[in-house]
Amino acid sequence: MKFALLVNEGPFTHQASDSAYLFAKAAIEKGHEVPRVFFYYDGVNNANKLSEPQADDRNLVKLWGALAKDHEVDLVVCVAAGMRRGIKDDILAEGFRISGLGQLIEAGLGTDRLVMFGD
Amino acid sequence: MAYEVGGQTIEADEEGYILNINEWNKDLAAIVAKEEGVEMTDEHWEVVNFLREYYDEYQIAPAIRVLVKALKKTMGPDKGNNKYLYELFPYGPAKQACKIAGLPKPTGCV
Amino acid sequence: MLHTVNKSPFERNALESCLRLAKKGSAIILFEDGVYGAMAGTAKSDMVASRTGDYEFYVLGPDLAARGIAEDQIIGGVKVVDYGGFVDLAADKGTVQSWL
Amino acid sequence: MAFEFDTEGVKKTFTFLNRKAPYGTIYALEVLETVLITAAFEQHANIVFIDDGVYQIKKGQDTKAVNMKNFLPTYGIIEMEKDDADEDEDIDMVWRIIVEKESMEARGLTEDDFKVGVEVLSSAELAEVLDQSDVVIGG
Repeated sequence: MKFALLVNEGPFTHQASDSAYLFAKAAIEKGHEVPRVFFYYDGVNNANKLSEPQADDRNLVKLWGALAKDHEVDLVVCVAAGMRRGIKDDILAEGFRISGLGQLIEAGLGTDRLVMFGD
Repeated sequence: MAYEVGGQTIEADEEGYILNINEWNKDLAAIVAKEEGVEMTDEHWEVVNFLREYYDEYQIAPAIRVLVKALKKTMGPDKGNNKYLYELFPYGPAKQACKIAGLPKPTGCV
Repeated sequence: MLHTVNKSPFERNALESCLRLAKKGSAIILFEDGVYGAMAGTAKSDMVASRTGDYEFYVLGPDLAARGIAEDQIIGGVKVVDYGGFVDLAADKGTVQSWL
Repeated sequence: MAFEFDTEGVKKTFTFLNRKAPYGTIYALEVLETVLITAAFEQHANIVFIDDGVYQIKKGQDTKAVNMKNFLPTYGIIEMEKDDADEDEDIDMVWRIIVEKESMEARGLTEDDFKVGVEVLSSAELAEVLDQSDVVIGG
């Protein structure tokens, strides 16, 4: 089965991005596909390569990047939400790309389930 | 950047979209059009005026699909299609026409 | 359908709204702060306990553990699942609706 | 990585569930942006207002003194898209704008308080609509 995920919060205020990441990993381990994760609202902060968590904290920006690389997950950052929050190409972490909200609707159309994580 | 219109300075962002939509006027539109390489005809003004009115009513720039549909309704199928709009604004009606109309930069979501 | 609730019923109305608008027979999974809604012996326990005949209730084990809630503190009839179980529910129950 | 889904000919029902009040947080505005994009895909859509979401379309909003953009007028586009879809036989697109009766009444509002025309449904009726959706987006 194909799952698309929508992540609406950043990695440092809410648990939502961790839940989404663990859900994605579990889905892939079960043999499902996660062709796209769409980052909206403060979720765009998941793509900030300038983010520097402390050494004993998980680095979700990098974890997403590794997941994308290993399992061909398309990590899409909403351009409108990103622009508002200063998430632009020059600070975009590896594995992410910036595109329009249409990519969220397209993911809803092209997969079997859209699962939303947020606050 | 900024535009000089009749002795007045109107601030714009680096791509030429004006920062305060209330500072827009027809003289400014003509100057922006010139920089875009667009020669304003009545047909161009029809589109620009439509964009201004739409923005006044809904506080947002229309999606291309909405623009095409609305033009079709008011001006007929000859003018209500993508080809016609691209002939008027070769670099894209959303970007060029909105810039000339003084609307905020479309976020290009579609 | 699968409904997900991630808010404590003491803080927000996500669980209340979910229980008002989820069709009978749907599955509901409580996770993140939503797991507090699955605890027995609280002032809000009845919200879930009184509806176990209407819905299939699930709660995410890793979120219980993170909050120091033992499985024997959970309302009877609520099943504990891990992330893999969460994925299975999303796959099996149809459209997923998140009550945020 | 350019990624393309094969969505040719796919038709689904999207439900946009608005549960948050405007201005206090950004959720209302960003759901609205998503609704507007959906029109370009000619999909069926339910735009649903429940809980504090019903305050989003309350008439008479004036945001000048709080330094925010008033996006109440933008909901007019949803109404326009809905009417367009209803009128144009060439478009296979059904849009519904729905308010839950219980949420509305709990907040002391009536249909006349809303900026756009809405269908008022009971919780039980709305539960059926939600259950028939393919994709649910909202807060």
